[in-house]
Amino acid sequence: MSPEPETAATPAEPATLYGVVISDSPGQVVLHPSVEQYLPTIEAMKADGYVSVIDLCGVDYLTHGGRSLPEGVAPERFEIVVNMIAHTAPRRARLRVQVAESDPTVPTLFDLFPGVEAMEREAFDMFGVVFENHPDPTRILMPPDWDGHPLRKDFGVGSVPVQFKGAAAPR
Amino acid sequence: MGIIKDVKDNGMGGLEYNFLTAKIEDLVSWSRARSLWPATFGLACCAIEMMATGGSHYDLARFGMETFRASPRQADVMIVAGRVSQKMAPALRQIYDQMMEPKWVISMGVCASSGGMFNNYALVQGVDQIVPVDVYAPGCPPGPETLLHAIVTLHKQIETGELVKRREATGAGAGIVVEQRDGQSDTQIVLSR
Amino acid sequence: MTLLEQPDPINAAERVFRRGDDSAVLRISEADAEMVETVDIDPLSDEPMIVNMGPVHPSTHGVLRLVLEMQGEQVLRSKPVIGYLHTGMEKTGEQLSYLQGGTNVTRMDYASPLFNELVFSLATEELLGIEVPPRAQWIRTMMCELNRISSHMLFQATNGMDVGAVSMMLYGNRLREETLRILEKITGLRMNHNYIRPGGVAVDLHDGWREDIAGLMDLLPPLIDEFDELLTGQPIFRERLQGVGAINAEECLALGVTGPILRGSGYAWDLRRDMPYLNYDELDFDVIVGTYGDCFDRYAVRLNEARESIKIVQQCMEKMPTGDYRLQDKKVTPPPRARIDESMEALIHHFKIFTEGFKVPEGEVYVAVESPRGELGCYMVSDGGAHPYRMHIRAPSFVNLQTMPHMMQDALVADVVAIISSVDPVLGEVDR
Amino acid sequence: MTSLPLAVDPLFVGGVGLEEVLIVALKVGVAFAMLMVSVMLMIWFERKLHADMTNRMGPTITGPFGLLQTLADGIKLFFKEDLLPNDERGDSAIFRLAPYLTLIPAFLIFTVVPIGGDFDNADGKVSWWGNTTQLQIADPPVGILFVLALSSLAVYGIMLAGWSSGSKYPLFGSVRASAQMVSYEAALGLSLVAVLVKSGTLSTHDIVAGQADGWNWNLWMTGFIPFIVFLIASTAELNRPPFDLVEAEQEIVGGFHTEYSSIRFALFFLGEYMNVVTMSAIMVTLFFGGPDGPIPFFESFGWAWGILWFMLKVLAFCFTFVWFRAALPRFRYDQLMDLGWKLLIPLSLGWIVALVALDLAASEGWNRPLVAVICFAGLMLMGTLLNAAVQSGKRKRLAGEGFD
Repeated sequence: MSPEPETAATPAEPATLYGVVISDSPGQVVLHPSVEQYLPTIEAMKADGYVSVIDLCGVDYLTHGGRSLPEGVAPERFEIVVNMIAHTAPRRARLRVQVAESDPTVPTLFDLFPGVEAMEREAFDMFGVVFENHPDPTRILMPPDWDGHPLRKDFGVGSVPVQFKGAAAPR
Repeated sequence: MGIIKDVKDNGMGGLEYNFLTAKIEDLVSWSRARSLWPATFGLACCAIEMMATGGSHYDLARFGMETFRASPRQADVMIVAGRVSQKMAPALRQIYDQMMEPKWVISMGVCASSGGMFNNYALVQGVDQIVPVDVYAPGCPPGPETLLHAIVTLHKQIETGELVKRREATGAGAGIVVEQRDGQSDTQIVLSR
Repeated sequence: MTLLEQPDPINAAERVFRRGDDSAVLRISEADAEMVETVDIDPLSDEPMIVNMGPVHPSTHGVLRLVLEMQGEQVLRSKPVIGYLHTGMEKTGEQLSYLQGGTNVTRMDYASPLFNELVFSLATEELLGIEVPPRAQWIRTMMCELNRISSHMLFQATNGMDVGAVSMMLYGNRLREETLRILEKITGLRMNHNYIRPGGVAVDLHDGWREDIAGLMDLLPPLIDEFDELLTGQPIFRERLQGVGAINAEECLALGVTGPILRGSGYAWDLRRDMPYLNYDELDFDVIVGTYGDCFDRYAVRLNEARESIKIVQQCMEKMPTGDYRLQDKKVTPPPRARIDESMEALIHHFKIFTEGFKVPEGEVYVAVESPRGELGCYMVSDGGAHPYRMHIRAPSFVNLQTMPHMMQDALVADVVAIISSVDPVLGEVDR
Repeated sequence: MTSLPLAVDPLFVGGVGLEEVLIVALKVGVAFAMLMVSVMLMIWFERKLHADMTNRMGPTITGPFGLLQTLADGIKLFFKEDLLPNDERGDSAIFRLAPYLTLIPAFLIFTVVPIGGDFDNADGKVSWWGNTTQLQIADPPVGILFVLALSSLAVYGIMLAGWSSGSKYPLFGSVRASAQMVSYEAALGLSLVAVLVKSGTLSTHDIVAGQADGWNWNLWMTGFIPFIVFLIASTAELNRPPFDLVEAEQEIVGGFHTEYSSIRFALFFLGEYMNVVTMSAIMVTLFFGGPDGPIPFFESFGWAWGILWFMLKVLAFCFTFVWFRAALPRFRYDQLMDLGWKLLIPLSLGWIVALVALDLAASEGWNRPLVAVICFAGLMLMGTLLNAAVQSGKRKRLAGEGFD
């Protein structure tokens, strides 16, 4: 069998939800708000029964060969991916916000879902995406004086060449 | 006669093989080997196995080692159990410095010994860049049996006095300096003495 | 008797939204926290003092560091500082092929490694669009529940230890050891198994697995009951945990908290029941919920979840079908060892899979499972190559840690310890 | 000479000569050696017993059955590097003094404990080489006060140790220690009063003599309650689990001894376990008739039987302390205070009143059952009232009103 890519078939006419372009992913609806639509969309979703932001992470598409996005969504280097969950009639939704490299700024969701505090700090730490009005915009995983954002594709893995030490070598 | 001649020839060094001091030395190494209190330095997966080693099936207490000391001042051996991140490294060195001589280090697991499978920006590639390691326990994570073997090896080395002699000769620290790698800032050069 | 007042439903979650000085979270930077440590304070002043707990402290479960603002023994505000175990696993995950990825993720939550492998495999399979054989599904279910038991037993051990009952540490470890023995027999390793792989599981169950597991299932309940006897009814233990570190369901949801903490606050949400994966829709089990959301409820939820897991494992044993334990797709699963000696084609497949790995179509997917600590998710982006383009693990402990400052407000030092252990964070998963 | 308290010991009745001095020196030497050995064995016993309670083996490789484990620990600690705090943050002189402040009282308390002697058939005194003496180093007429005074002194060691370390966790430990000691010392003293009322003396020898013949043990004569209060309070005094807040490893690392290493730490360790032994000995003396016990044969060596019984009873208490440690979680600071001030102290106070009333009834010829019923009712009433007061206070505190 040859696996069929799910996201390959984009709908001819972009469907919308909460006024936002959507696409489909296995079992989940994917919303593609712009940075301006981001906060209002989440607000609308919160009112619609999405109780929690389960996950928020960043993706750096610098070296990606080309991703499939619905029409009307311009790809940018960074994406902030927000996973939300609704408990009544259990369902999930995912938001993919395109964030430009030139202005990596996104409003914080802290006032709607305070649980994103740590996740946004992680996204900042790892990708350098700034969350406006975040209560504690500091690094979370790396030491405070660390340079660079490790999960960016242009940040080296930092691997040290493996060297085999001689067994009898004096120390 | 012999002693006097030794002292005449070698100064105080001639007392090295004196009967009395030799016996006290034996007694001290015996007690150090028999009462090796570990500092709690659990980091990652290995810490769980370290706990298991203290548990009922493997029982570190047989060696008088169930007294995990929370305070580094009272501990004799630091079992570095798990991966050491760049952020943790200064804290680890600090704990090591807080320990009182004589002190030993067991590097438990491949992450502590060499960085293991995580050859990347975040981890110190081998804890021997920060503190002098006496025994390496291989495995990911080493099973309790492996850790016990490492501990018994350390006991033997302490009892024969090999370690003490080597430490005096070379001083503390493995003497390895890590160069700056791509993606790391200058501040991340690992401590070394 | 409880000292808890029922929260006002409208403002039930108000305190977690605070962002100023009235918040329970002490939002100072790490550098400042270290500064405060060295600054000389007038010994006679009654200013709150800043205490750094950790990163090396007996009860911080590894390397969690807490910055506590304290007035005497009372905590005013606090902040968990993490990153001391940051291993760069998400970066390393991008270097490893999909088949190797399991070895990487399994080392995240080292108390329940099989769940990490499971969620990684599920995500990969979702991207590949493949369906694993039923027997593999059932083996996965059963193994995960065994792992859940060992994880919850580890919690009992550390929780008992942290409130000062030293023997619980050893009893919990003994129980865990019994479970690990079976896991080792099946997977070959005590921890970090890399057993669940994309396409199925690594090896089939050994001969006689049924007797082994049945023996374990007979052995465990009386040992778990022992905990009930020693702890649940123990007045000091109850005093220490009841009413301590209470958090309500609204706050949990606002903070994105899942797992036993959310269930402990009386909100029945369990992915196994509500958004079933694997075979959980065919299994009969209860979702355990607490009432007050305090440390005691979280303890009781975990204890009883272990009992439910025993029930699930027994059902899995009954329903275990015969068949393949992994997908028979040459592109995804390596051929059996014996085939390599006789078939050139098998050798080539084997070589290809283990050197460059199999290619996964372009796309992105989010999959979640219910780990012993809450919702464990994997967000995976593929660019069509043999390595994940981005592999992000949604770690439950990472999110759950955020409840700590709120639980700890106005608590005493002894409560802080009880609260840390009742959140049951696994730092490997928090820092990744 | 005879008017001095010294003369209470029959050894000195005929004046002090070389022989008397030698006997005293012998007794001191034996007691010291016995205490040191018993501490060593106690630590071994605790490790073995706790291991046994948790399906382990405990020390096995150091000497036969791991018996030399404590010795190895001691030698190792003796030869370990020492640390003193600098005088800017701590106080090195006091830091050096503190371990002795916990160790020496533990030694001294043991001097007033009668460890042997035949109290059933004789008056508990033995005759050696024509000198009559008691099997205790000293028998001051204020023996019990001496015990109380010294046991309170031990808190200074812990308090000063934590304070002089100049670090935060030890400071927590010392603050906890002082609060804990103050509140439990009161309960300890009050439960003692019941014994004193029954015995009518402060001398330990006379208290033991008054309990001769198993049915006169203060345990039942005072009605169990003072013993239970004393047991709990002394566990707290000893900082043994479940009252080991002072050195709660999971909370404040090592408490007062966090900064101690080497021989100074060993002294704390020694003092702690010596306190366990001496406190057990005091409990045996006060409530369990000291060396009192049956003497099946060798009647002329009755005092040796006494030593045996005494040791067995002490061992039973040592076992109890280890058992507590293995079975119980630790109290929280405020719960500890609650237990001390709101339960133990009122209970022992009320019990004293009831005991005195019953005594008075016996001597005045009142109707004893009636008095007992009245006492019981009074105690219940007081208990209910106290509980109501405590509950109302708790409600007020929860409502945020405070007490003003």
